[in-house]
Parts: sequence; C-alpha cells; structure tokens
Amino acid sequence: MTVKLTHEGVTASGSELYCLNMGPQHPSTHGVLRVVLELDGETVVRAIPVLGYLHRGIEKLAESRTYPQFIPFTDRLDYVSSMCNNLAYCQTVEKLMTVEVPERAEYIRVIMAELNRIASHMLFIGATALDLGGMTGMMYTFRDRERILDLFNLASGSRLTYSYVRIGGVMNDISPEFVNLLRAFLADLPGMLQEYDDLINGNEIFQARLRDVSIVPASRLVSLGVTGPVLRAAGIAYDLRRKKPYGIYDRFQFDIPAGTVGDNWERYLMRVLEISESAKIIAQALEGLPEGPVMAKIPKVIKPPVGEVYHANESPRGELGFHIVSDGSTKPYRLHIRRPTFYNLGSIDALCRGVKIADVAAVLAVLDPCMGEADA
Amino acid sequence: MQESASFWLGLGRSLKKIAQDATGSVWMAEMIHTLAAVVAILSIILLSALVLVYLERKVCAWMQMRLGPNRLGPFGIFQTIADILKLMTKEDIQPTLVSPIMWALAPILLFMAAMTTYAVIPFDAGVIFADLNIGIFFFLAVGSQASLPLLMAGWSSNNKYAMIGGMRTVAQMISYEIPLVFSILGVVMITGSMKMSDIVKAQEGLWFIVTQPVAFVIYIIAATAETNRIPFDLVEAESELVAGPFTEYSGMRWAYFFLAEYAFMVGASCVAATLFLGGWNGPWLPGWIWFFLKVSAMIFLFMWFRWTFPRIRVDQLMSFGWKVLLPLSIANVVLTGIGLWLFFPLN
Amino acid sequence: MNLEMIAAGSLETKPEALLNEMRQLRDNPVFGFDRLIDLTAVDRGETFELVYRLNSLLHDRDLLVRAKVSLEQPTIASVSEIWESALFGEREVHDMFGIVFEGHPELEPLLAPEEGFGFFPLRKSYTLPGRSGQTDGGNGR
Amino acid sequence: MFGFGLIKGLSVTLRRCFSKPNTVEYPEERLPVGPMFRGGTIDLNLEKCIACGLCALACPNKAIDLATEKSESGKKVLTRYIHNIPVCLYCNYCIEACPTQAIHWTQNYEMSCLRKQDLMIDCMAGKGGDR
Repeated sequence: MTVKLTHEGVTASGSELYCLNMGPQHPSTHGVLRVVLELDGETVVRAIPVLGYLHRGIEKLAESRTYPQFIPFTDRLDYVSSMCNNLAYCQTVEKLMTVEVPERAEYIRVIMAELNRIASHMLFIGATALDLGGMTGMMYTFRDRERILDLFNLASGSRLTYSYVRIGGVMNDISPEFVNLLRAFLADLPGMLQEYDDLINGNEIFQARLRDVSIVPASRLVSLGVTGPVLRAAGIAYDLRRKKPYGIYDRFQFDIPAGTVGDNWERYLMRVLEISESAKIIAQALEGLPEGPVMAKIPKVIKPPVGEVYHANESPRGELGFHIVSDGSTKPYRLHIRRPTFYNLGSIDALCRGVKIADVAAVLAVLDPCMGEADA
Repeated sequence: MQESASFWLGLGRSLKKIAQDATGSVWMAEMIHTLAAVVAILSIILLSALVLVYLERKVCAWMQMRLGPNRLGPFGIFQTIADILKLMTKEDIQPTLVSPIMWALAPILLFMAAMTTYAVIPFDAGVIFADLNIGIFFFLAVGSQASLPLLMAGWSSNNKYAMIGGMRTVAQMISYEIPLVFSILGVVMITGSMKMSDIVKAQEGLWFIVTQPVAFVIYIIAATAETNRIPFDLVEAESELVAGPFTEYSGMRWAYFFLAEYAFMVGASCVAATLFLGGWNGPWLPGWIWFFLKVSAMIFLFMWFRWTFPRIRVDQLMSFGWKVLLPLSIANVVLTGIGLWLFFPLN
Repeated sequence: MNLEMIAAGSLETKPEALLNEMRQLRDNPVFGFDRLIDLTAVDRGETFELVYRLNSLLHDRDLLVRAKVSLEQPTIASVSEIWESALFGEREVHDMFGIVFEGHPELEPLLAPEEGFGFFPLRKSYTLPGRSGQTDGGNGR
Repeated sequence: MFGFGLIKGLSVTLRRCFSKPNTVEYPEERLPVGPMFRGGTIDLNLEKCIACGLCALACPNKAIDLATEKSESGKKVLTRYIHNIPVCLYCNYCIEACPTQAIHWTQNYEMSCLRKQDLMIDCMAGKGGDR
C-alpha cells in the first residue's frame, strides 16, 4: 500500500517528525510484516502496518480443492499452531455435515490442540525474550518446544505441518509410547516454566521493559476486533473454549487467565499462565481418554449439504473462525477464514502510539503475529 | 613478583640494548623500543579480539546448551580465522548516499581511540607503555572519544537506524561517563594519585574492591554501558535498530568496529582489574598472569551479563544513569572522603 | 428492525439502511453488539453478499448481518466508524472483491500490492490460472 | 528486591554453562525420523501398483503426475509417475489413498539440489526414490 505520511507536521514541542520503515526485513517483525513508524525523536506518533508480503490466496485456493484436500492448507496458515487450525477447519466441516466424532478422537484432538497451544506459547515466550535482547531465553523455550514437536512427529509424522486432525476424526490413533512421552513432558513442564520464570519473567529488566507500556482501554481493543490473550490481558476473560465450548471442552476444568491493567507485561503473562492451564486440560484429557475408534464413518467423497456455516476456535492467537459456504459439491463455494492475527495487527497503531521505538519491538512481540495467518 | 616482571622488562631492555648496539644511537634504540611496544599492544588487541570472538561464541553456546563453533580445528578454535578471512575477502560496499570521508574515517577513528587507551594499562610491574601521572584520566578521556566516531558513522551512513543509533551513543556515553568517573574518583582519593602504577601499588595489601564495593558495582554497570554491551547495548540494539551505526558497514570496515568494541571491552576489564582487583598483585604466580586472570574474569562477567539479560529501554537507561547511578556514585565519593578524613586525617 | 431475526441470529438488511441499523445494533443496549468479529463477502453470482459477523460481549450473543450489493456497482457504506475492526476487514474485501466502502478513511490495498492485483481474486469471474509448466490449466490446480 | 531476579537469571545461565549441550551434531549424528515420518520422495512399488490413479486424485496440489496406458493383456499399466517435490505438501494423502500400499515415503530428508528440475522425481526410474 502507499503510505501517506503527514511528516510535514511538527509536534507541539516544535520538533519535526520523521518516518522509519520497520520491515519487511527486520530482526523483530516476526516474518514479513512491515510497520511504517512516524516518529518524534524516539517516540512513536503513528504506526502503520503494511501487510500482504506473504499473501498466497488461500481462500481462493480452497475453492478449487475438495474439503479434505484443504486441510494441508490450514497447516500453512498459522504455522506455529497447525493443530488448532486443522481442528477449527475440520470442526467447521463437521458442523456443516453434522458428523458425530468418536469420543477417543475428540480427546486426542483436545490433547493435540492444547499441546500445540503450549508449543505456540513457548515460541512466543522465546521470541519475546529475543525481541527484548535476551537471546538465551529463546534457546531454552525452543529446546522445550522441541519435545512437543517430537511428540507431534510421533503421532502425525510431521513436525510442523501436521494435517493430523481430519474430517470425522484424526489421522491415526496415538500410541502408548506417545502417551508415556506426553506424561513425561507434563511432569517436566513445571520445571521448564520455573526456568523461564528464573531467567525471563523474573528478570527485573524484562519486567521493566514490559510493565505499563502501551496500555489501551479494553473498549478500544473490543472495537478493534482484538481477540485472544491480548484482549484477555485487558480484563475481558473472553475465551471461546469457555464461552462457546466446541468439541468436548465443556468437560474440562480450567481457568481463563485475565489481566487487570492490560499492559504488555500482562499480555505476556497471559501466555505463561495459559501454558499451565493447557497442561491441566491435557492431564484431564489423558485421564479420561477412552478406547475406541478415532475416525467416524464418513463417506469417501465428502459432499456437505448446501448451506453456510461459521465455526470459531480459540487458537493461541485468538478467535480463529472458518466461514464456509457450500453449494453441495465436493468443493467449498466460498471459504473465508477469520484470522486472529489479521485483526490483532489492526491494533498496532493503537498499541504503538506514544511508546518508544524499542517498545514497538515489544508490542509486536506480545501481539505474537504469525504472518502466514495474517496475510493468508 | 619481581622475577617475572623482570622477564618482560628484561626483554624490553635487551631489545633496547641490541638496537643501541646495532644502530649506535640512543634515540633510534628508544624509537625501536617504543615501536616494539606499540606492536605488542596492537597484537594484544588483535589477539584478544581473536580469542574473544571465539570465547564469546563458546560461552554463549554453553549458556544456551549448544556446542558453539566446532567445525574448524579442534573445538573449532580456528573459527575466528575463518571469519577474518571471510571479512577480508568481502567486497567493500559503500552505499551510494553516504558521506564518504566521514563514513570511511569512523571505523578507523574508533579503533584508534580503543587502541590509545591501552597506553596506560599496567600489564605487570613496570610493563606499561606510558606510566602517565594522569593515567586513569587519560584512559577516561581517550575512551570517551568513542562516542564521536560512532556518531560520525551514524550520521554519515544516511540511514535512519544508524542515525538513531548514533544519537543514542552520544546520550548514553555522556550519561554513563559521569558515574564512571565518580566511581573511579573514590579509588583516586584513597590512592592520592592518578598514576596507574601508584594505584596498583596501593592495593598490595587490600584490593579496592573491598574498600570500594559500591564503586566497583557502579564501575561495572557504567563500563557495560560504555562498552555498549547488553543490557546497555542500545547503540546497536539488534531487535530495534538492526545494527545501529554499523548498519551500512560490511567487510573489514565492520570488522574494525567489531575489533574496537572488543578492544574497549578488554580495556574496561583491564581498568577494572587495575583499579579494583589489585592489578598485577597476587601471590605465587607472576604478575602478568595474575593480571591476565583478573581481566579474564571480568570479561567473563561481561559475557555472562550479555547472555543472560534483556536490553534496557532508552528512557530507562537515561533515568537509571542520572537518577540512580549518579547520586549513588556521588554518595560513594562523599563517604570515601569522610572515611579518609576519619582514618587518615590530613596526611 | 426485525427483532425475531436478531434473536435468531441472522439479519438481512438493505445496503442503504446498513449504516443506520448497524449503529443501532451497537448503541442500543438491547442489542449491544460491541464487536465486529469478522467481515467478508460472498460472490453469489448476481450479487455480492456482504457478511458482517457481530458479537455482543454484554449479552454473549452473535448476529450475522447480510447485505447485498450489485456486481456492477459494488458500493456500500463503511462501518469502520462504528467498529474499528472494519478498517482492516473492509480493506481486505476491497482488495479481494473490489467492493467500495464509502466513508472508509483509507481504502488502500492491504493484502494486495500498492497498485492492487489488477483483478479481484475472490470474484467468481476470476479463475486461477494453472500452474506454469502444467497442461491442465483452468481449474486452478 | 530489585536485583534478585537478575542474580537468579545469572545463576540459571551459569548452571546451564555446565549442563550437557542439547545440540545434535547433524551430519555425523542423526536423529531418528519417527515411525510415521512424512518426507522425502515417494517410493513406488511397481509390482503392487495397479495404476488406479487414486494417489494423484487425492493430492491437493497435483504433485503427482501420473500417466497410464492399456497393456496388451488389457491391464492398466503406469507409463509415467513423477513426484513433483516443489509443490508437494507432504500431507500423506496419496499414501493413505493407495488401495494396495504400493507407495511409501523414502524417509530421505536430504533433498537439497541445485536445480528445480532435480526435484521432479521420476519414481519409476530404477528403483524409484533415489536421485
């Protein structure tokens, strides 16, 4: 897009504004996001997000793929939480077709989605530490995230683009080895979190960098369509797992962490707290994991009835919704994806105004954008 | 330890003698002696940079549960040589709209400033290039020149990231120079001299880290800021400013900045060892080994900081420097004065 | 406005009345739809159907608002002054369908390059070209 | 107390300094790829293949280019089977679609090469799969 700047303007203090181009090639923009900053010295006056560098037209591609064939493309939306994307898409199609998913598959789906949430949040913690200059923190979280990826590899054969959740169930059953490794991981998780706490969260410099920075009133965030941990940090405990329990989420006991101030520190903290909550859910799901098939009896050729459906999941970044218009054929007539990152990035200007350049990196970090998703 | 000190001194003396015999002129011998010292210091800087780049990577890797360089040579010790070869063979790219003279001059000036500070560092008893009677003052004065080349680099690069980095340099260096000076002042007050050898000799009994612990902490913090290392590496803050003033430099020009940075770090560690850790003083081992060990410990401390802490923000940096460090260092000076007055009235 | 339809969660409105109704939906505490969750369009062949997905945090209720605009003159009022999330959503729909949102402060390409794609990808009139080097072009695969 | 967290952080990194590195020295040391591993190229068993073309149909991205012809005995036989790796999504759909389990992954994940054409793998050449 053409960025129109008002940098002829001067501030009240009489200083001249200038514009700084952050990205698309920049160490802290998490991919190919570009933010044009209008600056007064080191203070941001305006921030304009420029998207689209990773636009692949996934929504159009969907129109030429059959329903199951689109699952691998959802992997490539938000590539750090592919399981959640698979799940959201498959549940949407199932809702359209009114398929009953076997119990075991439901439990496995919950385990996978929550594991992926932990993996995504671990990446977030590491990336935030890195964006604030603490490189070592990133290494530790990536080391631990690796264990989750290994688990996924064991279950699905892939470490990043799982395509594990399928319409009507999951790709294949989990092995006892997987369950054992998962239990071992859950047992080690508090130790990992303690280490992050010691190295990253507990560090006074880290806290000072995030506390009281970019406080935006909750009403503004609501209007901006922000969802997920960023909204919850502002004090609105809106989590689709609780508000509109999809799948079998109504069977689990877990808390929705919510903030009070809504600064960067709480946005960060939401993710840390959510890791433990996800671990709780996984433990309960493992406890209740029934025996049985993992795939429903679904026709070989999936032909949903004519209709329209919207279904949203709570992905690690917010409300991930699929809107499918079916014309009764094997391919969706129109498939729209409500990408949480896309709308969250719309709030960059609101979040960045008045902060320092260094905090733009912090704001981008706590928004946790995944450009594959934002640009679709 | 006198024997070891005489080893380096003897080396110097015999060199002078050989030169005098060969040329037959005292003046020429003095020149050659001085030149040898310059070469020695230069090689110390280059060698230490060579080793430190490797060490920094290794330390970083160990702290991050990695292996670090391990491909070239045993344990990867020749990695830095490969790096230097890469840097030297790189194309010298000069961006179109830079201000060429300033741009080219900046890395050289910075390296010169870094090198000059070594003139007053006492590596061992008597082993000092110039034992000026204002030694520590000279170190501070030359060291603070570093802000100028960085600003030059930032301004002449015609890059906004570089410019912001350059401006930050000046602000940061000026803010942290003052607590740095005040922290050193306590030591100077006790010694009653700014001569480096006097300061070290004054620590023969008790290191100043014991009598001046607050000053030591302030010195460490301010020196970290002065050498632009995490948590105060705002000048080249990677996640904000890409590389700050160095953004537009590549190849050997960039290597000069890198060298200077390490030279400053070693210099700051040397001064810390001299001022607070007793310099070459120590039992059993030769003085220069003691000095080397102390400097190594200081360097490890700097590296340890770098791979543990996140970066501070620019306004926090400023307020910390002016509102915390400066009053603290002044209080330290006042307390030192009172202590001196109480225990050694007017000697 | 049709209250039963709102209670049922789906509302169809005329493009002319859109802005007014949307404002009521947000400001009237009976409705209290304070969030525009999503905004998209569907190419229905003869018309573009705009889909607004509203959510009320207050009443924990969803509403789907549809408005149809013609293919020839796809123009509709922008709701970006009511919900800020429409700023991004409308720009995306503008890129993909060429629908013009009147009153949008900067209807610049968002996902498209600066000069736009040159076509509107999500319109049904646009078919994906086949992959280069492949002979089965046409169906976009 | 201010500074306590800093010291804690320093202790963590110092402790880690002496713990075992997590690195795998890749070319010398390889991690197992896992039982379900999806990667590499398609390993085609020509004896099992009935040339039904279900794998190509299942592929979301048309990464399998397959051609058949009728043999003298009236049986369908493969004439071309090309795995187009640059567009392959590694979704496993082809493997799952195969009614006779004639295709598998080679599990060879080292596929870097200099030309794109080198990644258009003819699975019928030789003992399909290896470059």
